[in-house]
Amino acid sequence: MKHKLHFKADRDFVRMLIVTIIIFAAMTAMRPNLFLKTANFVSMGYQLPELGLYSLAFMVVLITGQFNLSIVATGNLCCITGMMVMHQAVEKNLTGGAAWGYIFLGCLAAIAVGLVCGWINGFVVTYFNVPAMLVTMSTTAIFTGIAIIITQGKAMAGVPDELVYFGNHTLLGIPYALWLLIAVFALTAVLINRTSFGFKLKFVGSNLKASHYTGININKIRIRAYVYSGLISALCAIEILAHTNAAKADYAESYVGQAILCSVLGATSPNGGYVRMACMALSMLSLQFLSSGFTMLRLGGYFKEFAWGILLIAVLSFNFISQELRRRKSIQAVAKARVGQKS
Amino acid sequence: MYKSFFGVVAMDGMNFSIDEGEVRCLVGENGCGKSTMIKVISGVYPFDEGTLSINGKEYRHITPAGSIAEGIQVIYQDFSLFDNMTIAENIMMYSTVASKKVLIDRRAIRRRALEVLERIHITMDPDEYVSGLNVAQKQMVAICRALAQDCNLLVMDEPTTALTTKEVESLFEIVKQLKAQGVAVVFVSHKLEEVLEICDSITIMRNGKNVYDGKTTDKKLSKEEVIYYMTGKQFSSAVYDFSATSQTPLIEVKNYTLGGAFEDINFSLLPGEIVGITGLLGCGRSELAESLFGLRPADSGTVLINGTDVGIFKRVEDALKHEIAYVPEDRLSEGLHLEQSIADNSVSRVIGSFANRLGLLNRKALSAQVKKGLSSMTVSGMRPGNPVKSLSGGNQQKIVLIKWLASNPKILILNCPTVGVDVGAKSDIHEIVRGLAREQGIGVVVISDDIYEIMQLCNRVLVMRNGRIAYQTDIGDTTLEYLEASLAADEEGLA
Amino acid sequence: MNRLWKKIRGANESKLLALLVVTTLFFSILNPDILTLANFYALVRTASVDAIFALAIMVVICSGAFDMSYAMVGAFGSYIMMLLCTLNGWNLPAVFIFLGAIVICVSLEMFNWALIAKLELQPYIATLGTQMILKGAMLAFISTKFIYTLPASISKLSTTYLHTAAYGSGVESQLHITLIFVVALYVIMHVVMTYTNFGRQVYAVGADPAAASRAGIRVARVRLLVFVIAGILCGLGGVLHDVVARCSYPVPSDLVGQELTSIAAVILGTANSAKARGSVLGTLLGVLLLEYISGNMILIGVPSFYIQLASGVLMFVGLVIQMSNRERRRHSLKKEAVPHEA
Amino acid sequence: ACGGDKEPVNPDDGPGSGTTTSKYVIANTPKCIGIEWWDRMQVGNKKFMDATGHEVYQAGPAGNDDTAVQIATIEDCISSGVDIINVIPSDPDACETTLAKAREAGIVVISHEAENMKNVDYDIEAFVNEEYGAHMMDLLAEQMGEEGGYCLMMGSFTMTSHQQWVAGAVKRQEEAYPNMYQVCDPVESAAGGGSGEGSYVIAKEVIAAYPEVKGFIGCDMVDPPGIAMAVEEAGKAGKIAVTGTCLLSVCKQYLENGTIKVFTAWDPAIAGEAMCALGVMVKEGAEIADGVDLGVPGFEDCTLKGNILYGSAWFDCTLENMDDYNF
Ligand SMILES: Nc1ncnc2c1ncn2[C@@H]1O[C@H](COP(=O)(O)OP(=O)(O)OP(=O)(O)O)[C@@H](O)[C@H]1O
Ligand SMILES: Nc1ncnc2c1ncn2[C@@H]1O[C@H](COP(=O)(O)OP(=O)(O)OP(=O)(O)O)[C@@H](O)[C@H]1O
Ligand SMILES: [Mg+2]
Ligand SMILES: [Mg+2]
Repeated sequence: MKHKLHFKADRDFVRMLIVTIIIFAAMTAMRPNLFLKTANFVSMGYQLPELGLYSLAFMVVLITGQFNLSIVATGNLCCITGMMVMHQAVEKNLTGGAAWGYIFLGCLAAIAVGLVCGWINGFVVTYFNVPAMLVTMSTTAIFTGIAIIITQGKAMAGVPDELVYFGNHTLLGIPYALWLLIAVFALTAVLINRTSFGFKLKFVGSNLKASHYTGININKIRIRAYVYSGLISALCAIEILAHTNAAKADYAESYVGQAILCSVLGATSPNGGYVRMACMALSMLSLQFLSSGFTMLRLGGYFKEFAWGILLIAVLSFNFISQELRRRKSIQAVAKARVGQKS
Repeated sequence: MYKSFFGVVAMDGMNFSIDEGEVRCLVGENGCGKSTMIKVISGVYPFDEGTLSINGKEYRHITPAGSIAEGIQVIYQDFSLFDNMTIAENIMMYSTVASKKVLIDRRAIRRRALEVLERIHITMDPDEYVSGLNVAQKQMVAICRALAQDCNLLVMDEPTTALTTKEVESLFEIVKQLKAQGVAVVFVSHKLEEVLEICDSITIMRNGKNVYDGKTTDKKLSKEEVIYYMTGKQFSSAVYDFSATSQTPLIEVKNYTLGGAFEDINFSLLPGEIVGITGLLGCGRSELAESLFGLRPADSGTVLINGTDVGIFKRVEDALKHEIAYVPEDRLSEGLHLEQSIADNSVSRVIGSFANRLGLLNRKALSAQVKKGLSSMTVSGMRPGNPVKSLSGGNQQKIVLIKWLASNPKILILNCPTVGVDVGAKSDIHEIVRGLAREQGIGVVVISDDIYEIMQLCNRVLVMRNGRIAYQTDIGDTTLEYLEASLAADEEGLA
Repeated sequence: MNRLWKKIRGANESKLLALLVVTTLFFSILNPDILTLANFYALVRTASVDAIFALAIMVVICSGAFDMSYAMVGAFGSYIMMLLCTLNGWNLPAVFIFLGAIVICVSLEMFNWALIAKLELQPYIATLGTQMILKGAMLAFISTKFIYTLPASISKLSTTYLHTAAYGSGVESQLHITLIFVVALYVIMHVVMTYTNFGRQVYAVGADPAAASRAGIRVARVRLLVFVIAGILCGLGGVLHDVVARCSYPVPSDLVGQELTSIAAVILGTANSAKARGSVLGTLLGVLLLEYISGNMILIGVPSFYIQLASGVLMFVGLVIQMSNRERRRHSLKKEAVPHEA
Repeated sequence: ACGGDKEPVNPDDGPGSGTTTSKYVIANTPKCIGIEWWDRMQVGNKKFMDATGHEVYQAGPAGNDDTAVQIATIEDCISSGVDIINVIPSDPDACETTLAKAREAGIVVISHEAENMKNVDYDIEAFVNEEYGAHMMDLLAEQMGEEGGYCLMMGSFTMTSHQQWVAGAVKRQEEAYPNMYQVCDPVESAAGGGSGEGSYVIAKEVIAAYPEVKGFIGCDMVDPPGIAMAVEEAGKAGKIAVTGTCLLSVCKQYLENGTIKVFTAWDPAIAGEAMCALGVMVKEGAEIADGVDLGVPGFEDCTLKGNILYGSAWFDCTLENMDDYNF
């Protein structure tokens, strides 16, 4: 039964795999001596976590059929909170255990802010009947507004070196930040495919009312989706602190669009109810290959944008075209079977 | 004529014809292709092979507009109404489109809509939005819309499932009028009494083919014969006899009131009992059922479970705690996750109990449960991995039942469990429900406007009027005619 | 009469109007200048371009689709025309520039239509793709230059005012010519959407395309026309944006990336998360409300660092008030209302 | 600045392969690309490229600045093994760690508009940022007769260089022009939606809310024309002074009609060229000392303070001398 359960999913996977391989091959072909270098992969390993984490944060909510456009604003607010705590260690010139204490506290503070922001989004979307897109758009303004008031718009810099080390070094050749992404990814995958919460997320996404009538606490599930999204944003914030040693109200704003792109390319249904983690992984990789590849080809950022748009539409149209082909084939098959019967 | 969807053959060599002034009924089990054939005639679906001729003209393709121009009007099973428009706009939509005029005359639309509403004697505010209507009202609007145009052929796909006896009668009145005007009518229904009452001729479908064609004037078919043609099986109707094993009611409500919907409801349900609740449109029985499931908290009253007062259910969780299951009225929007797989749907209720303390699912036990659930009823055309939307109505309803039975409920509330379900599946469902009550001592509440169903299935019946219980009796002490009369009595303002 | 009153009271437009009036009064307590004619002119000037774009997206939303690319489409069309004029030294009359931009925008919107109606892609995502493609193509292949010297006919429009009023302080404010465009377009679209057969069909398609096709409506054609109308409005909006800004940007950041604000205006005017209820009047009120909030922050004395927070909060409050009222009324019986999917 | 200059010069010429000919690959990573200012810098890069044969290319976030994308771009540049990175960070602090990695990889890093950066070989400034702010204040004060209310407009509150200019301007006013005052906190044109339209909307509101305002300083290139338009529409042309950082091509019409009497700027092209020249010098091990000549106009005799190299400051553009500038 299981192999049939994932009939549609496997097609998505194959499609995304082909896309990823084509992009990889194209980039390799154009810049063989650069693209295949270990340094390049390590570099991509440093870049991927932020986009990857934000994409996961977006995806989790998308499964329930809702949007969360405030992922980055939440992340930045977490970043600033974390910074305010951790920076005290730097000001007091603490090192070692004491610094770690502050780092720990800072992380806790960031996570707490992430959870609260997520909860606010979830609460309003769930109880006030305003479209999620607009709620999270206005909370984006609110969170960023708070961040601006706190920082007066300036960048805050200086977390303890102990944390910065993790943002800029590798373990077994893989940046710590990427390990974080891998861990969060794995956790999310388990959550979605192996827990009743994940199951309910999909149910809520595919039919809210029926879920309610089935006794699923839809409000709780939807709020939890946002809270989990906020948590991922907070983890991303910690990664940003470690990576850049700075916090700013408008960091990574353009990642919202990319997170949407990444989620949808990763076969998450924009209408909710369907998600495929393996495709998400491939989608992240292919976007990163494309992005780094373009910089290596010395093509400006706008080519990237152009290529992303084309990729998005091409991959989605591919769905339609293959479905259409299958439909034609099935009609032919039925007709043939009937001809066979008659004779 | 042949038609297939992605390899599912829905029509397989179907022949069908209808003459002027003829009322032809189309019957068949769920999923035998009735709706599909109608949609082919009305141009919604193209057909793969065969011929289609209307008024002597042969069509290879026909568009909905072309079909309407030929004078074919269809009342679709799913109504096809526009939620964002008023009743008047909906009623006049087809003629507005067909008129091809650039500007519309809003006042004329309203006036003509009112005329149509009057013609079938219903009072509705033509300026009300359709989104706020209940199923029965929507059905009436859909009927009005078809009547608003001049047509040669009127196709009604299960128009009576949401209607009460009274409304069905007035519908039949109209059908007779149309017939007198020379309009051909195709009438699809699962209610065989109706079918036999109204039709001149009958076409019985099985698996996309017509297996019987004939005029009722030539040969009077009995109900049993029709069922035989539909299912290929003989059908017997048994009555449920109940003997109490315990005197502690599973659930008892006292002075149960929800403003605007129902008031002062008192009733109890013993283990193994099947209680029917019936009443006319708007009597509040749906609200009562939803309220007992925590969907609409009542304003006041007492709820006793096994003799202990548990207070009014505020949320669904409260009802679930007391092992109450609820099969909703509209399975499509309330009962199922159409895009999700059959297997997943079947365990959606109990998924939580397969999770360990960390929330991780025990996949082996889960797939065992899927197997167990799906093998407990025969669901035809089922592939567990396919989405539920690939099933037909009756089979979908079985999945809803499977979903709820997986949680081993003590109390089962069925809100119109067999709406749009054919006789075969209907008797399957009845058999299952009776079995549950008899063998497992589950208390069942059945809400239905099908009095035959109530008579067959229940041992006790409550009749509701204007939000109150008007009449309560054991099935053995009443007759079908008396029950029908008690509903009608309400209409006439007696009793 | 009774019916009319019921209708007025029930219409969400009246509630939105009330919200607008309350906001205005509240603001005017903080600064009486808010209620001056001059401030109204200022509002007209800043709201007019948004109002036209909001109209474009409203038509699309009514048809059940969605468009995230409209601002980029408008900018694309107008910029190309300005660029052509500048590079070739053409001195075209304004009419031709408008027409040219409309032609470009209509063809771009037809691309959107093809993606949504022919390839059956999810509208939000498909048009997000279009937006990315257009933005990338513009900067990568066409030009990144700002055009500050617009064709003479356009610059003339830029400084054509209908009337001038002054704040109490003597600071002037002009009623810009764009008002005529806005009023004309709103009247036309109101007639089209409410009093024509086509308008009815748009709403029908938006509510349920399958049901619409059963009613004999040619769904694909209606959708195509909807996108053509959106294209026309985008073309006009794009050129008018250049007119009021007195220059043309390849990717104007006050439009591209701000699409959601106009969409919020439409949805505020609809007061219903369920699709396909949009109304022309509601859209106008929605635009005015949002512009009022964001455009008067400094006037009512919000410190500049707090502006983003304050307008975020106000918009949030507006949305919550406007949306939750309606739902409560409709679900008066269902205390624990199951909300619509957005 | 479209088309040609973005094409790869010789795509398969791997980095470092040019050791024999000593041709370096220089990556120029500004705050964002696709707007006038950075296009102008690309002109300087191209000039340098044509003159010396080194390869220079520009990469970064498109259309809007975004630190995250800028950092990702720098990462890519590092891994593609360029020899020199020129960076104009929108957030200097956030770029530090990444630039440290670049330097570890043996890449020469030159920054611009970012004083006090640690992980760069040299920072090159057209001027001291605070002094530039003070200079804008001088220009404004002169036009305002050294008295009255004024308003400072930043591109966005988060732009580091604008923050420094504003700080410098306020400091100069407090010290030198006691009769002047800020009518309100600095405002950001991003709040009005960015681009010139944003500056217009905000300026118009400021004028309406604070009719006593006598002057504006716009930090972002798009600000002065937007403010000028608002001033004209308010009927205050000539009564409210408008100055700030701009490019001639952007505000020419207002210079001609007199709403803007003078604006100040430095040439991004020259800055770009100077960065390239300095980068190559460092790479080749040349000695960088006070008074070093980068061979670029305005940077013939630079002052060195720590690792910051100051050039010969800004230029002021007025109606009279505007023909000297072609950008
Ligand atoms: N759009 C569709 N896509 C795929 N299969 C379909 C579709 N519509 C109908 N079918 C299949 O075609 C068959 C006939 O369906 P149809 O709706 O005509 O049955 P019906 O006789 O009207 O049943 P009911 O009494 O439940 O309304 C069913 O097996 C159904 O699953
Ligand atoms: N949204 C609503 N707002 C106000 N009153 C409502 C609403 N929905 C239902 N009612 C009222 O509640 C009562 C019961 O409604 P309803 O028609 O759903 O009853 P029902 O017993 O479920 O009928 P049926 O099952 O035949 O549809 C009626 O008086 C009706 O007018
Ligand atoms: Mg059917
Ligand atoms: Mg009901």
